[in-house]
Amino acid sequence: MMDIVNQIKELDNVKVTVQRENRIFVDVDKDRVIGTLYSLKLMGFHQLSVQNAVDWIKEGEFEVFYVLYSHQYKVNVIVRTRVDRDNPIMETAEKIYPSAHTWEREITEMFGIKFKGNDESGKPFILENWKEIPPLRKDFDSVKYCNEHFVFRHSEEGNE
Amino acid sequence: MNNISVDTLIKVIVLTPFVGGLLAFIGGKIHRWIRFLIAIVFSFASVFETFMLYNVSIGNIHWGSLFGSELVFQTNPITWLFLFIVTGMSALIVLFSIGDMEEDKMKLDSYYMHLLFVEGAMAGIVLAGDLITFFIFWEIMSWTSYFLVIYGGKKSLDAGYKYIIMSVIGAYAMFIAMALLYGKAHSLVYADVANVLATSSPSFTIWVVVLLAIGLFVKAAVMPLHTWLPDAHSEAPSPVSPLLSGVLIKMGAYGLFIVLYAFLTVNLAGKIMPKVFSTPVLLYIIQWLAGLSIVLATFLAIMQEDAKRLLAYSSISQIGYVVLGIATATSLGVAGGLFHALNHAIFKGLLFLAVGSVIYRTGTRNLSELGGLVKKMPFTFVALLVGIIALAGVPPMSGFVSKWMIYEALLQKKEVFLLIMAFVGSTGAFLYVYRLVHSIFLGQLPQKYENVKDVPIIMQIPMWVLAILTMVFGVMPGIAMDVIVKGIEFFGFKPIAYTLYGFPAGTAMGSLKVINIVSVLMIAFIASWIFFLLFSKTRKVSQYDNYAAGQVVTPELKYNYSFGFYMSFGRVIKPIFKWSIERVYNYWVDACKIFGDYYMRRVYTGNLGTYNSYILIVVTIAAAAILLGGKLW
Amino acid sequence: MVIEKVLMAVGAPLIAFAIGLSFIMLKRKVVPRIQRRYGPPVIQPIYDVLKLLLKEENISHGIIFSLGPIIAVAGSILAVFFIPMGGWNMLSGSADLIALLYIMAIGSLGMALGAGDSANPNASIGISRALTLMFGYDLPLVIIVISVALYYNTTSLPDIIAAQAHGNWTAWALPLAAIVGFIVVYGALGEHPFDIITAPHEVATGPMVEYGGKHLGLLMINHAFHIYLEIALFVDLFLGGGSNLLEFYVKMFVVFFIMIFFDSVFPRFRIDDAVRFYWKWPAIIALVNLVIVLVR
Amino acid sequence: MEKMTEEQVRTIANMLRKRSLWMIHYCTGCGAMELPPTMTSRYDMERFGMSPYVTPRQCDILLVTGYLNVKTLRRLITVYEQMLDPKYVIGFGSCTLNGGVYWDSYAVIKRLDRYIPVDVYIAGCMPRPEAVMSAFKHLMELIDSGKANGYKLYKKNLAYYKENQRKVLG
Repeated sequence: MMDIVNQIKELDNVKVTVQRENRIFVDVDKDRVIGTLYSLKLMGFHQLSVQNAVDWIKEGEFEVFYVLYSHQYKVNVIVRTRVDRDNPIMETAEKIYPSAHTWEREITEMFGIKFKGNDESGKPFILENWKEIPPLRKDFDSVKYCNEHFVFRHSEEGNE
Repeated sequence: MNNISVDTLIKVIVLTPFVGGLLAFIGGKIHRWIRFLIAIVFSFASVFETFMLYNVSIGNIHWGSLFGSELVFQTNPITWLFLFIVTGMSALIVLFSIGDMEEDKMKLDSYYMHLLFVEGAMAGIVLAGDLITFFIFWEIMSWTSYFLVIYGGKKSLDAGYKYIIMSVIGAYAMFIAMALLYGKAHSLVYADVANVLATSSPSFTIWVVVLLAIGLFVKAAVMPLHTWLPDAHSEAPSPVSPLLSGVLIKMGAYGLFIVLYAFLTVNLAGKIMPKVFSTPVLLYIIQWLAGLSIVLATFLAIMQEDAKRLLAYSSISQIGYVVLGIATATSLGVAGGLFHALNHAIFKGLLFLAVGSVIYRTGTRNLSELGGLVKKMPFTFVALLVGIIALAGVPPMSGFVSKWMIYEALLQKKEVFLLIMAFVGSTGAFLYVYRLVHSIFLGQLPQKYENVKDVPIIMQIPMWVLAILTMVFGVMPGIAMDVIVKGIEFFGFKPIAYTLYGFPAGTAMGSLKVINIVSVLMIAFIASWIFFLLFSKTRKVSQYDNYAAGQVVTPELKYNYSFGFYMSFGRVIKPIFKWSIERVYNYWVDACKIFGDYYMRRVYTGNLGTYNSYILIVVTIAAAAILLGGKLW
Repeated sequence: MVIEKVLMAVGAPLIAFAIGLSFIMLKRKVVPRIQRRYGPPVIQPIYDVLKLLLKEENISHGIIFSLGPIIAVAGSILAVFFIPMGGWNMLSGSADLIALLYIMAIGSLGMALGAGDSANPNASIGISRALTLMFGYDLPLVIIVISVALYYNTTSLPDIIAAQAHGNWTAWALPLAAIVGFIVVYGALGEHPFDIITAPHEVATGPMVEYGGKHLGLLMINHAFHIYLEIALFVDLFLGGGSNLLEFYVKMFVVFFIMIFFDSVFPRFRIDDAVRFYWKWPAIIALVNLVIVLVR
Repeated sequence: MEKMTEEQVRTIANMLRKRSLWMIHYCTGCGAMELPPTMTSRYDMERFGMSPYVTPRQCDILLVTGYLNVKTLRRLITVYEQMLDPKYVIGFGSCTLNGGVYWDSYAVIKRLDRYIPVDVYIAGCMPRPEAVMSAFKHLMELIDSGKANGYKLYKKNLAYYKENQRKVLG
């Protein structure tokens, strides 16, 4: 397991932290993500298990992470990058991991992060005629939305 | 027949269509309506003359006017039956084509001329007294029907090409047979031919009958020689296909009837011929060919995607029933075969006219594009429904009675495997017949056929006449049986007992009273309808308010299962489609082409020098032969 | 004499319907018992049919959609008159065995037309499967019908029953034909290995997709008639047809009882495997039987 | 006389409808797992004449088994409208009552009876088969006494329901 960590360390300006026996975090900045992913794939991490995002509203940034897994070494590598929250645009990882295409569509719909190069990233994916801001953002108040659109049943009120 | 004598009437019957054709051609040049008028008048005149000829049977009438050689005519109830089919159907088809054929696209004058010429030729065949007249009108029929087929546009050219080549090959075979007969009998009138064949050696009779049969089976599209029919019928214009498959095929069946029972006469079994299970080997082979064509054509028809090709293949299988019936050589079987010929002409004409009117309105005959037309074309739907019930042989319609007679005859003769094949064919008919009505009339109506209306009246009259005829013959088969039974008696068969509504216990293994079936069905139908109306009313619902597991069905969604309707069944019979007779023919055609290109190029090199040398060599040989005279041999 | 004829004319379909319904009740009671549960009250099918008929609202996709069940029921009532029931052979004098096979096709044609008009692909797939299955089991059916007709040298049902009087049934004389007959009738009723037509999981009850309310009630009545027709034909051909109604009913009861056990055990055939099955084993056995009859 | 037979027909009809309820269970949420136990040998709901059927046209009861998000609500309404008239709806579990654990979710509707009339609710975050059986029993009593007329409500104030549906589905 250690030789893998050393190999990853050799990649240029990459911060590596080993959290557990087979879980390695790799922090990269936005414009070098694709290069890191590509080199990791060459190393043997063929499977992109999950690609999603986290909304750090206090720091004003989105964090996009890719969970890679190698069947050979039985090790998970999580590549994390930070994206500015105001106009979040990133490069698509579709060319390296084809399954990223659908993940990116969902992230665009749920967070509003645009992915250049992924032609379908703007298309509506799950939500039907959704007018509000992307729902998984921290500044979207779900309870307020529910009060506006749905009517709650108060316990004493009978079935009219 | 009091006022005009019979032989002038026969000549008039043969001549009216030809004269009508010419007048229509000339009339067409002057004005459209004159041509229509003449065509209608002359075709209905021939129908009227046929009715004047009812139950008259007369020997040979000689008519010496046609360039030296004399034509011989005769008539008997069987010829009257086929004459009724020919003239009746042609009149209805003329009516239908007036409505159906567009004016500008095709040269309609020659179309109507050929139409009436074909009718005249077929009348001539049926009334022919000797083989020469039979052959002359046979050729006229082949060529005029060829011109009719190629009216259908570009693709029908090669369909017609294949049709005329196979007809010509058949005609050559018949011609050789006639030459053989003439060599022995010096006169080809049916009676002389019969007693020549009675005395001649079995190999001679087999040779003659086989050659004649090849010519007839090409026209009757029995299995090995059937490949022209699907192309010719589906590519021909829509009013011509009912004529082709309703009437033209019956000429082959009529020819077979004449060959088997006019030439070889009824005591066929007595003939000096090798026997198989106590039936002459000739009949056995013909029966097995017919059985084969029933089963295989039904399998092919089930898998078709194009409405007219489906009906063409079904014609092959239904004519198989007619040939099977005629070749059973028992009076019940032959009567069943002839009655099926009459029924098939009627309901197949009805089906082709109905499909033609659908094509007239929607412009396509591809089954997977149509659908849901029952809302827009109710009359055509009813006509097609009557036709398919008759084709499937379900009781209230006419197809049932004739098929029942053929089954009883086969059961009596204990020819069990043929009976199984016939039954398989009939159940298969049920499948492709339902495919036709489902893909065209039921299911979702596509958007582009929203404003389709029903066909104009002039195209509906023929359909109504044929539908009523099917029902009448279905409920009261006795009407047709009078003519048929008199006909087979004329040819020496024992008459079968029949009543107006069916067959008493004696004739076949079981008895049949169709009126009971039909009346009880009507009463049961009315009873269940009243029972249905007792309860709460029904609300009409649009075709888009349909079960799709909750999903809303929208018009642009093609929510119809019509492509590859019997795909699952196709997997069962896939091995049968591996070898097809058509590939064998194509193989031979290619072989001849290669032979032609390679060797012929050697002989006809194309430069004048070699041709001069050929002439020189031939002249010298001829001179030497004359000079040396008889000394050499 | 006239009253007796009128009584027979009205009574026969009702008795046939009652017998068919009793078999459905039997099935709804025995199958749960096999699955170790109590099952519905005995007269549950009557409740179902009456509930369907008394539905307040009914929908229809067009005239042919409503006509389909009516023609189906009419065709079945018609066929009832041509099969000898116990002592009564009503009209079976005027249509023999071969005609009977075609008369029974009217009902299926009516239902197929009605279901086709429901403009639903599930219904069309259901009908194409039903017709393919019918084409499948028709081959062995025809072979055994011919062999029985040749064995008794007649095709009229009353004579066949008379020939089987006092004990020598066709089942003992032609055992192979009886086996094939059982398989064919079993398939015609759409019991379990052959319930491809109304497979609820695949094709959402096949042709009955869009039927509801009184249309579905009529179709259930037609199904009861259909069960009666198939089993009555089997009993008349192979088990001597019964001199009085009770004996006739007992024989049919036994036959259907055996079928229920087959029904609750088998998984489902794919449609082309079903046709291959019918054209392989039952057809071969029937042909062997036919050769025996011809040789005898 | 006419009035009386009308009355008699309705009582007989209700008695029949009570005894033969055909059920389509639209498995929207996690409640669908409660139905197999009620159908099989342990609880056997077929004793009451109830059996599962496939298409809405053939069925009387619509079982809404669990949370309903906005997309499935659109399909559910189509299924409800395709059912034939004396139709009843049973809401399974607290999600149909007030949104259950998804009370604050933007996708799940909170009260089913604002969109389609519901005859019987079953409380519990997925009720056990005994609760389901008691609900069926309760529904039968309602039908017998003629009070289970949700479908008449739907017809009477259709505009109210349609307006609510449009507000949510857009």
